[in-house]
This record gives sequence, C-alpha cells and structure tokens, in this order.
Amino acid sequence: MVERYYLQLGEAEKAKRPVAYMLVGGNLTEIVRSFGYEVVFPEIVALNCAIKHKSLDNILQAEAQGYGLDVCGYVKNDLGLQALGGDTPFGHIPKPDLLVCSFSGCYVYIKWWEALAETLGAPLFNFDVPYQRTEKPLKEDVEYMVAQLWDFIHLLEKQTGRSFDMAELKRVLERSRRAEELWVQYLDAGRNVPSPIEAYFEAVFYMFPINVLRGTDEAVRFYETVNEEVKVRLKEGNFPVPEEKVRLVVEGVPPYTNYRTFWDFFRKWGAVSVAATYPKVGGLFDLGFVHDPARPLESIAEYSLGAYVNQNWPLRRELIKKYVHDFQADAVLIHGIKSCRSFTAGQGDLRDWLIHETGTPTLYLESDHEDPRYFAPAQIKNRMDAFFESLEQRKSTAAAGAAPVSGVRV
Amino acid sequence: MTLLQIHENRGSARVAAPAEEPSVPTMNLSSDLKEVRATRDLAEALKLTKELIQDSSFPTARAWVAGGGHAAAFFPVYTPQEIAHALGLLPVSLRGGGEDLEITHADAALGSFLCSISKSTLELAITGKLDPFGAFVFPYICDVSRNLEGIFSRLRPNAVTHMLHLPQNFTSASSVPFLVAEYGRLVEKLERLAGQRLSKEALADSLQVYNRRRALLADLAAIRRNEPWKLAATELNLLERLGDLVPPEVQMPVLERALREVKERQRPKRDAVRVILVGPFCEQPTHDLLSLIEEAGCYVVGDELSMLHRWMGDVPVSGDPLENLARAYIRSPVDIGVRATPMPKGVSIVARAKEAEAQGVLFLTAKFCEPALEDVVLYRKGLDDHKIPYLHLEFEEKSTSYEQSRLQIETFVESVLFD
Amino acid sequence: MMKAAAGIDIGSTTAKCVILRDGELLGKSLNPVGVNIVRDAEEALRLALVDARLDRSEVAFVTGTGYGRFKIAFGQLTVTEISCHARGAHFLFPRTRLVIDIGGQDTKAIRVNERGEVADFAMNDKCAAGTGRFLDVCAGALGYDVAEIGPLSLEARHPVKVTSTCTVFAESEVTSHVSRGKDPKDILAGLHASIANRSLSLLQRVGIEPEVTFTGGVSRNEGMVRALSGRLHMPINVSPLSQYMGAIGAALAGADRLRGGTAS
Amino acid sequence: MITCGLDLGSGVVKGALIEDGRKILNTASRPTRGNPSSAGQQVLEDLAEAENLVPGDLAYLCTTGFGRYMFPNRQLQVSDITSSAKGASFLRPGTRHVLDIGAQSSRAIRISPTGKVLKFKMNEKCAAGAGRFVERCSKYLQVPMEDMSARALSAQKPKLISSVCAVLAETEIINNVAEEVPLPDILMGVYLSLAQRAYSLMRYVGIESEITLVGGLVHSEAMVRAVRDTVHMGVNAQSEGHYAAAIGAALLGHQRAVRLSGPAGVGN
Ligand SMILES: Nc1ncnc2c1ncn2[C@@H]1O[C@H](COP(=O)(O)OP(=O)(O)O)[C@@H](O)[C@H]1O
Ligand SMILES: Nc1ncnc2c1ncn2[C@@H]1O[C@H](COP(=O)(O)OP(=O)(O)O)[C@@H](O)[C@H]1O
Ligand code: SF4
Ligand code: SF4
Ligand code: SF4
Repeated sequence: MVERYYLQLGEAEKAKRPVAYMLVGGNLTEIVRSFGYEVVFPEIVALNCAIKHKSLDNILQAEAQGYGLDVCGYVKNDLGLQALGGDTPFGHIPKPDLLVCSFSGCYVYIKWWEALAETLGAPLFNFDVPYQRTEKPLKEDVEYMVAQLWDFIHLLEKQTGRSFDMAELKRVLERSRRAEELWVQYLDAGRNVPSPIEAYFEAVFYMFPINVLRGTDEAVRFYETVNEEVKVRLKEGNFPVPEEKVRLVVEGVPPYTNYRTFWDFFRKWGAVSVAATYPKVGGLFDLGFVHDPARPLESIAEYSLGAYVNQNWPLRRELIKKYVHDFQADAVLIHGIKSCRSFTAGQGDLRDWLIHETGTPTLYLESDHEDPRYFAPAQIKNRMDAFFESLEQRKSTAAAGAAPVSGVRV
Repeated sequence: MTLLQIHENRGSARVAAPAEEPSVPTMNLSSDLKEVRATRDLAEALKLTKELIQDSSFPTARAWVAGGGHAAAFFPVYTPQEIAHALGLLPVSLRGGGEDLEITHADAALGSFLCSISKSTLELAITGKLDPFGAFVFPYICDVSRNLEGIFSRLRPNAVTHMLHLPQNFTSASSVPFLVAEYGRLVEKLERLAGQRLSKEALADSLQVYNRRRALLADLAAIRRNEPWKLAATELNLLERLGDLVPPEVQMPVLERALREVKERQRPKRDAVRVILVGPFCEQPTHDLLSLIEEAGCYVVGDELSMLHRWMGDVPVSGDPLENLARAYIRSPVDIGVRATPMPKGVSIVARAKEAEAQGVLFLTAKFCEPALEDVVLYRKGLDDHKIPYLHLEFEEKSTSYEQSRLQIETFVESVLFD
Repeated sequence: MMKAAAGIDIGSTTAKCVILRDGELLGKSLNPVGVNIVRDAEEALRLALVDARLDRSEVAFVTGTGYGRFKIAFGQLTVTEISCHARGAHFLFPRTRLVIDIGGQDTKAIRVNERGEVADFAMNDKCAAGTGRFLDVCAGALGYDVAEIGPLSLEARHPVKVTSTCTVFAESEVTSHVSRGKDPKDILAGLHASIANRSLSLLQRVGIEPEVTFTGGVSRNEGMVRALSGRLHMPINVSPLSQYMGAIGAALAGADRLRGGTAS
Repeated sequence: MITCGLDLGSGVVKGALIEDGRKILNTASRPTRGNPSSAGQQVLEDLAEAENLVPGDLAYLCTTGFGRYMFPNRQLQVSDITSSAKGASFLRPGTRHVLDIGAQSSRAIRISPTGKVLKFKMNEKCAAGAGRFVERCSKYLQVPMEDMSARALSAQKPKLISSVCAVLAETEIINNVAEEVPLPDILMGVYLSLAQRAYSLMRYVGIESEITLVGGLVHSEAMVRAVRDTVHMGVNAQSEGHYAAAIGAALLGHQRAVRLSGPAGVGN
C-alpha cells in the first residue's frame, strides 16, 4: 500500500495533478482531496527514509546548508532531500504546488514550511490551530478555525479554478469517519489480555492510511482487513509476543533509524505495548475527535485541535494515566527525541509524575527519530534490561506473597 | 536608609505625580537597594539596574507583594503586560537565571537538549525564587516555552498559569476577534489574582503609559543607531531591562534622564564595524558577551534584545482598548523567529541590515533555540546573495569562557576592516 | 554447605570479581580492562580464585554484569550493573534508599526499595563529563595519580570555579588555571565540586532519600565523598568494598539462583 | 624590514620571520606545555639566534593563536583565523579555501585572492574534531605519535568512529580493538572521522578550490590522504603549512608597520 502511494505520487507528478504538502498533525487532507490534490507528508517521507537507513545523507546535506545539530531531524531530512533532488528508495517526491501548514502542536512546523516556501517558491497557507488547553474545544477557537478554513477554500478555488463542492467534501468526510471508527476499534483491541495487537511498533505501520489515505475507500478497506486479522489472532491465540509478560503504554516518537533493533529489545523481555500516544499524532480519534459529514468544517476544526501534541501537558498526562488504567498496563515507556522539543520537553516531568503521583514504573530512554548518530544501542539496552529486571523482580517478590511494594501499581 | 517607594498608580498615566494617598500596595525595597528614581546620574542608575538583574530573588516583586500587591511573571518574547498593569499587578519579565544560577533540578524535568532560559526559569521556580508571583504567562513562541507552562501548572497549582496562544495567521479577518477572546481568557485569570475587574478606562490608561515608554525607548535606540559611540549596547540593554523588573512609572524618569544625558555626551567615534544582532529575542546573552562584542570591534546598531517593547508603535487609546491591543499585535510589522513571516526571510534580513546601515550581521542565537537556529539558514542565503558579511555565534547563560566567541568576533571584524 | 558464587563486573575501566559463600566474602580481584575483554574476565575470576584459595570447581555459579557482561562466555547469568549495585549496596547497608554509582564512564542514580529492588534509576546520557574518566584526565593534566587527588582537594583553601562540563575542555581549563598560577589543590576542589553538582542533578531525577550509598571506583576518592555529602547535606555510606559493589550484587544474584536451584 | 609572527597555539608555539613582507627567513616551534608566553619567548630567541638578529632588527611583532594576548612584548595581535588565511594565501597564492586542523580545533575558512577571510566556521561543540584526539589515540593504542600516520596508511578497510565525543570515541575504539579490527583500520578510521568532521565545516562555508591544509596535522600523511579522499579534490599540503598562522601574522605585522611609518620602514 505504501508502495502504491508513492507510485501514485509519481503519477500525479507526470499527469501534472496538483500536489499539496501537509503536516500529519491536524491535517486538512479531506478538503484538498475534494479539490483533486495529491498529498505529500514530508514527516512520513522522512520516517520512511530513516527506516530505510537513508536519513543520514539528507541530514548531512541539511547541516551543510547550515541547519544545526539540534534542529529536528524530520526538518533536516526533508530539506536535505529537497536539496538533493527528491529521490528516495521508494520513488521520487514531487515538488509542491501548495504548502499547507496546520500549526497544530509543533512550532517547528511553521519554520519548516517557511523554509520550504522560500526554497521551493510554493504558496504557503498557515492554518493557525490554537493550543488545546481545555478538554472540550472552545467556541472561539472553532470559529477562528472555521473562518480560516473558508479562506483556505477560497485559496484552493483560486489555485485550481474549481469551485468548492460541499457535497463532495461530505462524501470524503464520510469515508474518513468510517476509517477512523475502524482504526479506533483496532486500537481498542489492546484492552484484551493478552493483547492481540502491538499498539506502538505495529500500529506505527498501520497508522499510515489513517494519516495519508484518509478520505479514500482504500483506507476503509484496509482497516476492515486489519480488524478481521485481529479477530483471527484473538481466536487463534496468535499474539505479538508469544508469552506476554509486561504490558506497556508507550509515549514518544520511535527511533526509526533502529526500529527493528529497538523492537527486538522489547520482544526479548516479553513486553508488548498495549496503548501508545504516538499513533495519535494524526488525531485523537479515540477521544471522539472524528470527522462528521453533518458538521463538515466544524468537525475538521475540532479534529485539528485534537492532534495529540496539540494537547497541553495536563491533558497529555491524564491521557497517559487513563491508558495505563484502561489497558491494564504494568509500566510506561517514554522515548525522548533529542531533536524534538515539542514531544520531549517536559517528558522528564511526566516521568516524575507517573512514578511519584500515580505509582507507575516508568522508563525514560532517549535517542533520535531520524539521526542514527544518536542511537547508542549498548546504553539503551542496558537501561531497558535494568528496567525489566527490576519489574520482573518486583513481580516475583509480589507473587511470592511478600507485601506488595508500595507505589508500584496503580 | 533610602527606600525605593514606588507609588502604585493603578495604571494611571500620571507618571511622575506622587500618589496623594499611597493606596496599597506600596513598594518597599530592602535597604541595600537605593532609590532608583532618585539616582543622580545615569551611571548610578545603570549600576543599580545591574544589581537588580543579577539578584535572582526578584527583590522588586517581593517588595511589591510584601506591600500587599500581586505580581505576575511573563515569559518572553511578547505578552500584553498592559493588562496586568491595568489590574494593578506588577508585571515582571522573566529573563532566565543569568550566569550564577546552578541548574540542578530543572534538567530532570525538561531534558538535556534545551536552551538555558527554559531550564533556569524552571530552576528558579523549583528553588522558590518565583514564589512572589501569583501568575505565570507563557506565550507560544516555541514548543519549549509552551511546554514549560504545563510543567508550571503542576509545580504551582495554586498560581495562575496561562499558555497564551498568539495567532500565527496574520491575514485572516478572524485573527483579531480570536486574539481578543484569547486575551479575554488571560484577563479573566488575572482578574482572579488581582481581585478586581478590568475596566476599559484603566486599560486605556495603561496603554498610554506603555506608549510613552515605547516612545522613550525608541528614542534611545535611535541614538544607538545614529551615534553608537554615545551609548553602549550594554547601557541601552540595561535601561531596557530595568523595565523588566519595575513598573513603567519608575523606569520612565530614568529613561528621560538617560536621554538628556546621552545626547550631551562627548565621546570619540571608534573605527568599529556596524552590526545588527539577530537571534537573541528570548534568551539573553550575558552582559559580558554583549560588551565583548563591542570590545572586539563592533557597534551594535540594531538588535532583538527587548522585543517586548518594540513589537508595536503607538497603540490607539480610544475605542475598545483590548481590541486595539490585539489589533496592534496582529498588524505589527515585526519579523523575528517567533512569528510566521509574510516576507521571505532572505529579503527581510537584507532590508533590516540596510535600514540600520549595518556592515554586517551577527547571529547570536541561544544554544538549542530552534526558532532562531532555523531562521539563520534562510537569512544566510539572503545575505550571501547581497554579499553582506555575517557571523553566527551560539551562547548560553552559563559560559564564563568567551575565548571562542572572542576569536570569532575578532576574525569577523578583521575580515571587514582589513584588506 | 552452600556452594560459592562469583560475580564479575566488567566495566569500562576495570574488571572486578568477588566470590561469595553464604554472604561471606571469600576473595576478590580488580584489574584494568584492556582490549581483550574475554581474557580480562577470565583473568578477573582467576585472580579472585587465587585470593580466595579456591578451585574453579568450587564456584557453582558465575554471574556477569557491567558493560562487558555479554563477553563473559563462561557465566551462567547476566544482570545489569544497575540491579547489581542496588543489590550490593542494600546488602552492605540495608537502609540504603539511594545509590550513586560513579564509574569510569558513567554515573548512575538508583533508588532502591526496602528489599533492595530497583525502584527507579537514571543515568548520565549527554556525555562523559562528570565521570571517573573526567577525574583521570584532569589528574593527569595536573601530574597526579587519581588516588592522590581526593585527599589533596580536601586541603584547598579557595576552590576555583570550573565551568567546563566537557572532559576534553576541562583539561585545557585546568591547564589554563595552572598557568595562571592557581594552586592545584584549589583547582582539584573545583573539579570535585563541579562533579558533585552534576551528580546532584542526576540524583534529583530519582528523588533524594536517605540513606545514600556511594559506589563505583570514584567512591574511593575521599574528596568526592566529602563534596557529595556536602552538596546533599547528609552523610553518605561508603565501604572499602564500594568499587566491588556491582560484582557483589552479581554474586548475590547468582547465590539466589543457587538457593532457588537447591530448593526445587 | 624584518617582521615576526608568533602563533601561540594550545599545543605548539610557532614563530616565523619574514623579510619585507615577501620572503620567509626562518621558522621555529616549541611545544606550549601550558605556558604560551615562555614558550613564545623561547621560539623568539631560537629565531633570533638562527638569524643572528640583534635587538632593533625586528621591526614589528604580531601574535596570533589562542595565547595571542598572553605575550606582552607584542605590537599587535590578530586572530589565528585571519592569520592562517593570510599565511596560506602566501604559501599557495591560488588558495580559496583553508582548512586548519590544530590541536584543539578545526576551522574551515573561505578566502579572497588576497588572503582576506570571507567566511569561516570552526568546531565548537566538542574537541573530538582535532589533533589532540589523535594524540590521545596514540596514547591508549600505544602507538607512538611518529608511527600513527604510517601505520594508518596501510589500512585495508578503515573503521569509522561514529561517536561525536572524544571520550566516548575512546571507548568505541577500545571496542573495535576488542572486536579485533586491525590496528591500521582503526587508525585510518580516526583520521577519516576527523576529515569528515572537517568536511562538514567546509561544506558550511562552501567548498571552492584550491584547498590548502594548514595546522599541525599537515605533517601527517594519513590526515592529508583522509582529507583528499573525503573532499574528493586535490588538497595542498606542505610542512610549512604548520606555520601558516605565524607567517600570516608576520605578514600582517609587516602591512601594519608599513602603514605606520611610511615606506621608509621603522627603526627602533
Ligand atoms: N584509588 C582510587 N582513588 C580514587 N579514584 C579511583 C581509585 N581507583 C579508581 N578510581 C576511579 O574509579 C574509576 C573507575 O571506576 P569503576 O567503577 O571501576 O569503573 P567501571 O566500572 O566503569 O570500569 C576510575 O576512572 C578512577 O577515576
Ligand atoms: N610532526 C608532527 N606529526 C604529526 N602530527 C603533528 C606533528 N606536529 C604536530 N602535530 C599535531 O598537530 C597538533 C598541533 O597543531 P597546531 O596547529 O600546532 O595546534 P595549535 O595551534 O592549537 O597549537 C598536535 O595536536 C599534533 O597532533
Ligand atoms: S513534533 Fe517533533 S518530530 Fe515532529 S516536526 Fe515537530 S519537532 Fe519535529
Ligand atoms: S530561547 Fe528559543 S527555544 Fe528557548 S524558550 Fe526562547 S524561543 Fe524557545
Ligand atoms: S567531547 Fe566533551 S562535550 Fe563533547 S561529548 Fe565528550 S565530554 Fe561532552
């Protein structure tokens, strides 16, 4: 499917169909699709490059242009890739006709899109998404965003020469809604003990359609198949780790450069993630931020507000706590990204809160999502081993009838 | 013993007028801080200001609170402090911990790859230095500042904390109403702290006070730009930073005196390179680094150091003051790293350099400050195209060894001055 | 009688081995880690056996720990040094709630519960600054042996402020202080203070709670012990066996297995 | 007119005597050993002795290098970036790009045809990118400094070092030894890693030929080869390159002296 998508991008380029670049968090895929655009998500291109061990060349190119060591690896991968011509192992990435910056959750988005606009000369639309500081979206915020969406629609009309078709948008939104419901159903399967799904490593692969192909029938069909598969797994007792020992909630962006190695460290300890925040960067559908054809623009606005990193820390904290509780997790793993402040700044405080205020054992690991130079396998393994050792040890003493260690489980 | 008595004017514009009945709160500063307003000359005022800045226990806020008032702390870069002023609160700008603060707690909560100001601000909070403040406002200038608010809300559950979402869309018709609503949320929270409602009249009065202050600072900056030998960059910076800690009513007489005195100064013009400083809009370079830049042969004729006061010119006072304040923010032409830019950065930097008649640009960015770092690349391109020399330096609060910076600045100066 | 268990800790700088039986220390060894870790591990065990006057066959269980633990081909079990230091510290000082281990290349803060289990831990990650290596390099720059610098630092009168956190740059900072005529003792005191400060920030991460036990090679440095204890405002436990704490923990973990084995 | 340039480096103090801003009379060096001013004095004496100078012969003394302010008897000090550029341009007039790898830092400098600095970038974050690192490697790999380069040159499959930290890089190297990577491969890996870091500095300022390598590492053939292989271009390297900053300082001193006194020169 991923391959097909990149092929399609190539075709779009050849057929001179318009291409829009978008950010995953709170994106406006439905609207641009209703105007016939093909969508490129540079974050996803970047993570695919990293998984294929192709990110470092791009990063070095960007560093030669002057991007510092501390700048987000996604940004460097993308700008480096653009400078090097746009060829990836999975196809050529077409240049944008339009840059849509949904400013939902990360300040770097603005900087990144400005750089693209300036180097590639494409028009830039800034969709300002207010930071989410209350559980329910505020009226003024939604009004502000809907007004911007109308500006956006007018811009698209001007660029494509087509007029906006509300009926078409509603049809697209209906397909989104269905895919979103099925996706949430998939994520919910993590509540089973043992869990039939890997809610981090596996879900990261499965989140591709919900972010990239939302609004297409393909996405709907994909999640139908996935959920069938989950049913079969449950029936046949076919679980991601044969013997589930530790149930984890995972927070943070994965180290894509060493994805397999990292995952293997977990499998070795029988650890499975049952819930994770990262697959929700596209949207917190499980909290009800879904698209609704009956309230098209309002629901798009609310969806964008509900991107995971657009939630303030109190909301993020409570969400993780809720996952630990609802999915019967034993521990939390936080993976910090050296070059991503949006996700990472404050994860130390989160760790402290989880340990001291909720009594959840929490492990904090740090590396990078894009830059292989920051992945130190020996150190990471050492920490992980120590953490799981101590969990096992405490479990076994607790099982041996000793008084439960205070403050280990919620 | 001379005490600094700052008469609480409840936001009135009567700057120098003594309060008839010093209604609460009256600000009593401890005995070792002499009366800033009564200082006889600029040098003395600057010395006192420097001491004030270096005292990480926020003596002015402590005194204000001891006098029965409330103080509100604002993180850079821009926040509408007029609102706090109009509510009778003491607005204080947070500027990090300076050179002497040891960071031992904040690392743990925040992470290692972050700018110093975020860490030192948190360290100050954890070690109780920010106790006098009843409110903390963090604007969404970057992810770090934004997330810091979330940590503060846990750390100081009883204080008001607010993450101020300043719009990044400057063309939508709905940006002003949104910002008015956003300011409204802040107003509500600050009203709770102040124990009173914000009146339109008080806010209009405060707008006027701040207009006046902005005008004074603009006059000083103009001297700096036109006759840099008369006023050192460090001096101007201190004059600006005095306003971070004391009410405008106290700062303005000092500014007025400074203006008079500086104009009269007879100082020789040096053979120095005119530069603009780009990048230090949030975290501040240390006093020593600033003076090193000039010592090594530069005249800083433009900078981003106290952006709070430069964000806008005169804010109209008539009509709805809150809306005026919001509109002024949206309409301001300021172009720095924490605001989406309408003009290509490469173009805007060249325009800025030319406007300041600068011979070069000195990028002075805080370590790990992503908004600043990312802009430098685009700026560089513009400068390269126009053959304007530049130098990029990174700084942190706690670096006492400036050898590397000195070497680079000297080389830069030599490359401009020598053939 | 129980059989003996050996614990081998292969660190970045040194290999340590202890042999225990029923909680009694029979023998120990300490040798530098060179380029051939497999051989160093064997050597560590051999030296400890000599010290204990035991034959290899009398050691029923060998546990490896430390960064090089996977190289101990002849061991039955590997455990991380985090668990081992916790275990060892708790064994020698049962009221330990916080362990600080400063070794050759890293610093760890470990919070332990009343049973000696790891409740939480944190390690330095950014770079090698503030570790034993840092002290080794600076001692070298001043022309001393590491064993000397601790006591010397205690004689300082006006400690110098050392700001560089980088091991490499600290070396040149030290040299420049020397060339400015500063007393080496004052420089050393500054170095120790700067490490204590960095360690404190790490300890803060897991929470500071008495009793605190200091382990790892750097705990042999009296200046460091004083500096840390001063910064913490509390006494800290140090044992002459502190550098062996990881190996002791490993041997104890092995002894557990032996006991488990006999029970079943 | 004779002018002197003294480069008070962190590893080595270098001196150069120049006649009339045109001809190198002599050069000399001594290890700094933590005391730049006394090493500088010695170098000056060495030079005076070799050239039979008497007090008064020297028209102008210009210092450079990290210790440029620590030598009291100077008329002028310039930064070592300015002086290396000048010196490199003198040694190799076609130079447009100078790469200076010294004991503690590496710099990439783009220069004009007259040797004026256009743009430069130095490694700041970490000391892993310079000569001191090679010295440390020599120490714990127990290969004498003199042999490092030659042994590196016999490498078959150089093993690069990924760690950005000099201290952690040591461990990485030790691991490589443990994994029985042949010594020459490790050594060449060290040089190649240095070259790669230098390369990113060079890319930052923009690569343009001719490239001239200066600083202490010019003596090392392995370093020169590593730089050439990394930048895929010819690189000038000659042993006088070690004195580039001292030469440049002497030249700048000459310019200054001429300007001060008019073409007649100064006599004191
Ligand atoms: N006698 C001593 N006095 C002071 N410090 C010492 C002494 N012996 C060793 N050290 C310090 O201990 C460090 C090694 O500690 P260790 O815990 O053995 O490291 P690792 O486990 O990483 O190999 C050395 O770097 C040195 O600084
Ligand atoms: N003859 C030599 N052979 C190989 N390397 C050398 C030689 N002389 C000096 N070096 C290297 O050059 C470095 C010193 O370079 P230099 O440019 O003099 O530095 P600095 O100016 O900072 O003192 C030393 O660290 C050493 O590694
Ligand atoms: S959220 Fe993090 S990883 Fe994503 S763009 Fe922002 S900084 Fe980069
Ligand atoms: S210095 Fe930069 S990164 Fe740090 S808080 Fe300020 S704007 Fe954000
Ligand atoms: S060389 Fe220094 S600054 Fe760089 S990582 Fe190592 S210890 Fe840290």
